[in-house]
Amino acid sequence: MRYLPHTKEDIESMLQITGHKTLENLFDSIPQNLKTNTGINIPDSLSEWDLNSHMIELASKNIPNKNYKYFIGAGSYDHYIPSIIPYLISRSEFMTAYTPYQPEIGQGTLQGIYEFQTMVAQLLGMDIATASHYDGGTALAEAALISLRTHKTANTVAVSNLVHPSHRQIIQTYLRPTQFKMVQIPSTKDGKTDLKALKSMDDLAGICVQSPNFFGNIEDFKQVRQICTDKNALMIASFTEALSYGLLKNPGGFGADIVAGEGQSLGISKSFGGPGLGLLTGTQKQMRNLPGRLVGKTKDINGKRGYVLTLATREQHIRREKATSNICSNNGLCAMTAGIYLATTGKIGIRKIAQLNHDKAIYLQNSLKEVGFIPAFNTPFFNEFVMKVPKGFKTKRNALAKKQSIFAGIDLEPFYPELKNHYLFCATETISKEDIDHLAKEVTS
Amino acid sequence: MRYLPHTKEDIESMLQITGHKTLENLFDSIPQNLKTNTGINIPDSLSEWDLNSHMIELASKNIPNKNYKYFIGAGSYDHYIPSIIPYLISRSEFMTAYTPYQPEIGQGTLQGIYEFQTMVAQLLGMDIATASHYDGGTALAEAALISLRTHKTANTVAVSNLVHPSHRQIIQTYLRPTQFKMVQIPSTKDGKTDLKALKSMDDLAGICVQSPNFFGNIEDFKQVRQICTDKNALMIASFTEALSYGLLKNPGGFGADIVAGEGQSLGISKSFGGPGLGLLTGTQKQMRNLPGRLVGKTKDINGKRGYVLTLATREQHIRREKATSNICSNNGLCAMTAGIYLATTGKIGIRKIAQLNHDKAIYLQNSLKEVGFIPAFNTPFFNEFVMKVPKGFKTKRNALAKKQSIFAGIDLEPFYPELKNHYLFCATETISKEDIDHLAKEVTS
Amino acid sequence: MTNKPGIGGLKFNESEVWDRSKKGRCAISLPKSDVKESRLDNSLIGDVPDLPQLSELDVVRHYTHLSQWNFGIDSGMYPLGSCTMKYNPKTNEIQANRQGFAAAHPFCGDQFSQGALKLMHTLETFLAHITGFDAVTVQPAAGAHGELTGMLMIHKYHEKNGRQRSKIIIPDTAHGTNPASASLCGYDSVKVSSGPNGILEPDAIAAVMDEDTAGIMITNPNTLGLFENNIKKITDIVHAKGGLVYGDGANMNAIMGVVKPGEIGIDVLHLNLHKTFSTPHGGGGPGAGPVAVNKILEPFLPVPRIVKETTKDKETYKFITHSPDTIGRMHTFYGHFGVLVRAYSYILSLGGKGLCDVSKLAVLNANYIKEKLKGTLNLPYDLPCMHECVFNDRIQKEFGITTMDMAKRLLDYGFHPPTIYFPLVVDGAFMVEPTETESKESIDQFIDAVESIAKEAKTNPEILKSAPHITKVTRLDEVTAARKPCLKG
Amino acid sequence: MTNKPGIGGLKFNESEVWDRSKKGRCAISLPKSDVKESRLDNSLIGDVPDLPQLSELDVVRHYTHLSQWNFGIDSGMYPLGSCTMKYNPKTNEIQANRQGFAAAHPFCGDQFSQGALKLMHTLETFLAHITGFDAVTVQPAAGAHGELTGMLMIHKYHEKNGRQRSKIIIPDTAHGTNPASASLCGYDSVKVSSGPNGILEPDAIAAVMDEDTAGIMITNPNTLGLFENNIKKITDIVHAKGGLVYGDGANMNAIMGVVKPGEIGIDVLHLNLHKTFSTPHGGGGPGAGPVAVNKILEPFLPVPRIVKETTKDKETYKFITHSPDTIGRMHTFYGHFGVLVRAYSYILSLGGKGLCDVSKLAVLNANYIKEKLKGTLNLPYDLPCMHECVFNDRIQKEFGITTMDMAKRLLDYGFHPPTIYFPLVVDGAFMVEPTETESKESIDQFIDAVESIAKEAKTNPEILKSAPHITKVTRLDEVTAARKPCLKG
Ligand SMILES: Cc1ncc(COP(=O)(O)O)c(C=O)c1O
Ligand SMILES: Cc1ncc(COP(=O)(O)O)c(C=O)c1O
Repeated sequence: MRYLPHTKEDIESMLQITGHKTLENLFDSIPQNLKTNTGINIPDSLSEWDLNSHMIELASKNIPNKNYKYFIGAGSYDHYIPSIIPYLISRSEFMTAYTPYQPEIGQGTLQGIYEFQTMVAQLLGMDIATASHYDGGTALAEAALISLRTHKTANTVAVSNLVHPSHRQIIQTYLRPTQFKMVQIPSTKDGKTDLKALKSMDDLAGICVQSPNFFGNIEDFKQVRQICTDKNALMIASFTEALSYGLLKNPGGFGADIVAGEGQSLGISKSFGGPGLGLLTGTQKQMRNLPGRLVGKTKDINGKRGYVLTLATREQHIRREKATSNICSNNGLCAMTAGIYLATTGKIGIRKIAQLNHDKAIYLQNSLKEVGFIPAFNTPFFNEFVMKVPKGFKTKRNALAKKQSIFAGIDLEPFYPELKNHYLFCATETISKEDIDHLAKEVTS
Repeated sequence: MRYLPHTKEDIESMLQITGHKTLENLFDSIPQNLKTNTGINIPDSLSEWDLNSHMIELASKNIPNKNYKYFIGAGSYDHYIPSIIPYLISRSEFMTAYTPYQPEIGQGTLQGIYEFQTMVAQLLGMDIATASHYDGGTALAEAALISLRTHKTANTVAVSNLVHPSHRQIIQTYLRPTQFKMVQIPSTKDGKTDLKALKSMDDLAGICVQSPNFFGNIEDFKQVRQICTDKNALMIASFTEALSYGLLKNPGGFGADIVAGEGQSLGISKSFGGPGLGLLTGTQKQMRNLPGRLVGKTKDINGKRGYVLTLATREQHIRREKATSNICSNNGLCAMTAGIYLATTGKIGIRKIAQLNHDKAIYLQNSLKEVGFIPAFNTPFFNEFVMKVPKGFKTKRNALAKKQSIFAGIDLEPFYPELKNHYLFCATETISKEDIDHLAKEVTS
Repeated sequence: MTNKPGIGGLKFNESEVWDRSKKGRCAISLPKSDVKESRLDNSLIGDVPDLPQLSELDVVRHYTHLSQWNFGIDSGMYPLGSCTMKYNPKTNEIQANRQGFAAAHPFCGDQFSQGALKLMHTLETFLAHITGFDAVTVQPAAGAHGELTGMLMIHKYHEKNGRQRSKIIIPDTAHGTNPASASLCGYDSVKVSSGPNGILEPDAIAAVMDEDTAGIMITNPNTLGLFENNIKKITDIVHAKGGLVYGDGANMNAIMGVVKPGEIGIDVLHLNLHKTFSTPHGGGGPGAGPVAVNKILEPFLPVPRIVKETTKDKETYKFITHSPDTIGRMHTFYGHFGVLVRAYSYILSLGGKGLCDVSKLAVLNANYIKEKLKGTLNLPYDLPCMHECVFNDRIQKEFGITTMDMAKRLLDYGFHPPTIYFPLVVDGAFMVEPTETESKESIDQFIDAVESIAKEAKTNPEILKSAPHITKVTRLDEVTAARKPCLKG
Repeated sequence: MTNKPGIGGLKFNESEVWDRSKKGRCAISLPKSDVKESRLDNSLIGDVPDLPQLSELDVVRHYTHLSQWNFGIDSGMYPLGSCTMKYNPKTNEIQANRQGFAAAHPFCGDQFSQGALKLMHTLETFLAHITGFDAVTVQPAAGAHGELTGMLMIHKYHEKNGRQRSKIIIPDTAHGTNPASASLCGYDSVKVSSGPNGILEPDAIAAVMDEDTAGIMITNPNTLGLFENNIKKITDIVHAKGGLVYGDGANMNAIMGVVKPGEIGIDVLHLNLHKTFSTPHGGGGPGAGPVAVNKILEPFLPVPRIVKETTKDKETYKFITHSPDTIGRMHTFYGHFGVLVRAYSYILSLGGKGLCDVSKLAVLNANYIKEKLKGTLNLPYDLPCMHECVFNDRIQKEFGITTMDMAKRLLDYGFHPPTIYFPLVVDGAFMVEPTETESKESIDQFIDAVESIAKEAKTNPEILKSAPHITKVTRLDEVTAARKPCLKG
């Protein structure tokens, strides 16, 4: 096998040193009754060439038509990825390194992540960004735990039911074994978090609102901030579309205490939902409460600029059972990817692309309106919105997906039973006017 | 434009230094009457994304069905390329460097090419391999010129008419303006060079025979060598399928003076015929006659092992009009690719893969025999052979190509009018038994 | 040591990315706008994030220079104990980047995701075969995430049985993520020390195991590279008191085909695909931490789960989210699919027999290093080891040389140092895991390097204390970094 | 200079590849054999070539280490005069590697190669527009190959006119490939010197041009970076005597959109796609050297040629090989198609206007450097330059410092040196071509470096004479290398 360098001679001469007759003897110290006799029931080694054919076949079962068009988002977005990113990220010095425990030979990763932290803090308007979490949902769960752990009295976190359904489920999963509770904040009929209802809730350690929310609508963070202050609860802002903050006022600007969300939009491929990029950021005040890796700038003994993993005293390998979290490996290479993406788009690109997303979404909504779709809300949105669809749409949608790999909206009923015949649509910069006109034609005809 | 870093401010401040008002003024020194006023009639800049769509479209016009099967070779062969090769070769330190004129920062290219020279010399059984030429045909033309230039009296080179037709045409092109001539050696009815006819030719500076020849047949180099010696002509051996020497006796073993051929099979993609890899090798005696770059091993002033371009006194940038050739840029990266390929296949792999090519070709020939194809010759071959095809084949062949991207043989009539209904078939390790059985079925049914 | 791998050469300074910024540059190709601009209400629009402004070449050079400061597996031997830094095959990257996988949207629906579903389902079956368990979930995003998943299942199990427990037994050799994961489930860690020869003793467990203890977390082989020979007795003790056994399978690379945790009393186990199954670590992830369980715990697996339905003419795969006893969801979608593709490709490339060879050779390499170096470095537990061996600096201490000094000096020799100061039970631990993809030649070179450094420790300790010398930066001031944190520019 | 780009860092020694070899290893995945083995007659079978035997990781590390010793455009500024080392866009690689292009077999037939044919035909049209010629062939494999192609056409033209000529005029500033290409056509080079201000003077040409002279080879802008202002007069003189004018367009990067060689009396011109059109040089090729011609020479273009046939409903492209006056074939297939894909992508990415900007900015950068450095280095021809400027070491000579010393010292500063000792008319030439993709910042850094080196030349000449210091190897013994050549291991 080409990955295994040992020749027969190597094995023999090494066994002589270790004092074993055969390779099997290396395991003599393990009691016989603990050993397996069932072998490993997995087919024989595939050659690189047979692997290619097999995987091409398997991959083709996913998206038959390579000119797919996604009019769906809901936490995973189709954005353009500049060709320099896969090239740079695939350089083995980045790809095959471990977490930089030896900073002297990890400065590439370390400076790159430090720059990522800086640019993410910029994007979200926060003081501190961590080096990454698994995804938006787990980052948000960590945020909820911070509020619950740090609050003197309250043991409840209020989460808008317009936070991504999966994110709410993850918070549930994380809280179940604890003494902490999650309550959901209902929504209004204009597709926003019901802040009146929120006002009537008490003893809250944290309040979590997503904007743009799961329906794509932009929430009123100003009021949320006010309520959090009144109730002495941490304001936790979340998001699934990081690019929206190329255009929208960022949560930091509204005074959020913690901002958690998904960074997949920043140059990372959808890859069937993972790996994405969990972003977790906070105010200076939260510095020591934030779980996950942090890179800090320092100097070497000759005074040369350098970077290290820092504040490890929050982490499991030092604090063990008292750590702020159990996180160890995170999504470092995705963070590096996002860093490269942010440096590539830059100040000019991020605004232009964000605006373009909004423009396409507006054009899509208008086009659908003209063919009988009804906007569920008239609330400002970024690149996603909910439409009540004409009947017969479901079958048309499936046919489109099957024949042309066009995915037109996500049925909201499974997530919100009350929203029968409501679909969540999305348009990004990858969707052309032509695509939208084509879709509009297809769903009428 | 993202490739052009100059900001308005940059341009202004730089113009101040150069003392020009506008960028146009930079060209004031050029007489007005020499300037164009026709502009450049080329469409506006395409975005990276529109370029992708455009190129996907264009590429799809070539091989519609991605599961193409090539039963054709004739100088371009479909072989497996290990995934490590494109990765390594695309590292920008290799890809974006110039010819290593500054050896201190070109040791990567230099050692790599030195190793390539060594492994190619090994493969062909020769003393010296040059760093690369454009392709097999131009390398062979250079070989012919060497024999003609260095011969005391003769000014004719004899070339077998079973040398690749394009190669013969290139030699023609190169010789036309000179006082040198090329004569063709006819072939026998068993598909080999007619050595009897060759014996009757006189005043030859060089004799050039390809093996495996254009029909795939293996030539009798032993006799060729004998004849060359008798006629005091340089023996020039050529080839288009470098992998064949993983199995066959190599030309060096027969005492060839110069061996020239195509190295595309060594890990280089077909890429519609180029860039390939021109291999040009010779005996020690030919060292100073061989055109093209050569890398030599030496030491730095501290005695450290290092490599440099050497024997430059043969080359145009020193010798100018007296150079052995005008070649400057060659196919360096393709040589590096072939070097990696040879190191990857290694002693074990090269033999196994070469044998496999032969096995598949034999199986293909037998399968075709069974469905009414007739071998044109019964001469040993490597992975290519000629068959007389049943009538109606031409239309079937086109249908197969059109519908299934299966390319079954190359019509020889355009190359050899006497060979009506004869096709040149090829099978490599990428062709499975299944593929062959399928082909046999398709061409009968 | 003559001709050590490490030498000095030309590298490039690189400023922080914003120092390259110049107003007006943009490195991304802006898609043309084919629809009219729609302005949002000004009250909603923010200031433009002040990101750097660069040309494409600026970006390429910046990150190319950064990469050149890094050390990866392709650069040289990376014997980081407990991390299984084996070769990451390039073909796995090709597979994961195929459009059918990389561009797949998680909400296309089962019908349009059959390739992805089949891959995940098959991978779950493979991992079940390798570990000897009944069911597997590939949803967890990393090892620690797998631990949490497993501990949540244990927690739910006790809850279901009507009586929650408050404690969990964790050996002193455990990785920090173990107690941290247990804490997230509200369990108090009860620390037990390993016995004189580095493994757990049944009596020690018996002494602490009771009806208030949810179970035990065991890493086997443990972080000393030793196999827990008493595992069966221990699991019996725990089971007898109604507890469950969590297995940390991060070290599975040692025992594939030899021992199946599912057959020796472990109830739940996580694997690190970014260790045993060759997916690249990426300088800090992404990884994947699938969890394998036996029948008892299967009902508690996170959702969604993948099921296969076979009708006579075809197989179809689908997600099911309804599962009454599930602990719930652990990941926004289905886990790190891109990582799963790589691990799946690796398993197919090795095959069942190949995986058995992997473990044998990994253990051979570790034992070879142990034998060769045990004179040079102190070996606290001189026993047959599994995939790694743990030395310490006891011998060098006498010259005032620490493990840290030796690790830094190894950089000058061109090697990535081993894991140091872990496990905590060995002070000054120097934990070497070569993995099976290192050849005898590179291992011998590593051994030479360590021996020559040990010599230097005697003859020239200063050169160790001031190491590293040829890296871009030398030892960094971590104290100030933590005391006055500067976390952004 | 404070904070120069170049610094020392950790690199890796790497033996010659066969020194890693160990009997029994194989790094390629062997396809399984599904047909029975057929033995050739033993008399035909050779010994197995003694290639190295490695594992996949051995190969990956070997070539990764080698790559790390190289300096590419992505590593830093590469102002190699006459080589136009501009940024090589990554997207061009993506395009060239698309299966439809990379896997296309040259003998599939026109019907199945329409994508490739259309691309080549369109590229020929683009290049004709840029250069102002009537027809283009993209078959030549490099610049020199293009020169040969062009000279063969001139040769055939004279032959066709019934009277061959014996000489060709070549300025002393010409690149070595020019006379070498002419020699291949049997022409004797008649050398003319450029005038006092670095360009050709009509009288000098008139003095040598006669009926036995086939024509002249002119590089414009020439290798001093100067535009040949008398070009029109010169071409008239040559044409008047029945000669033809060959244009070396390797320096086209200076004048796109400003001057079209086809409009000012040039009859035939080659371009270097691996210079002006951003295709990577690959450490020595592959490049591509398309040739553009006017109506007079069109019949002589090499075969096959590509023609477009437009019927009302569709366009089709095909190769034609029959062309009575053609010089014949220059390449086994159709040239370096993979390189053509990259250049085509580059042209589409820039667009017509973008290409004009390219030349303006390339010329701006060169003039800026000329102005900034002319005090520091001697500038033999202080005239407005085009894409490059040529200095020499006259000032430094007085401290015993040569161009070579300054070039080597630049390596320590982290820059690739300019082209040195060419063109031959300037002794100790130091030929700087920044290209348009270098930003003002990197150019200013380069200027600082040269200034600081010029200071060192006075204050510390030794450090220049012994340079480079931080590269893997320092100056190599080229004399012994040539005297006792060791060309293989
Ligand atoms: C023994 C052990 N358990 C658990 C982990 C945690 O795995 P991860 O970093 O993927 O969360 C590690 C990783 O270092 C480990 O070595
Ligand atoms: C002016 C000039 N002409 C011709 C050439 C030859 O081009 P190539 O190296 O592609 O053969 C060069 C390349 O350096 C050149 O600079």
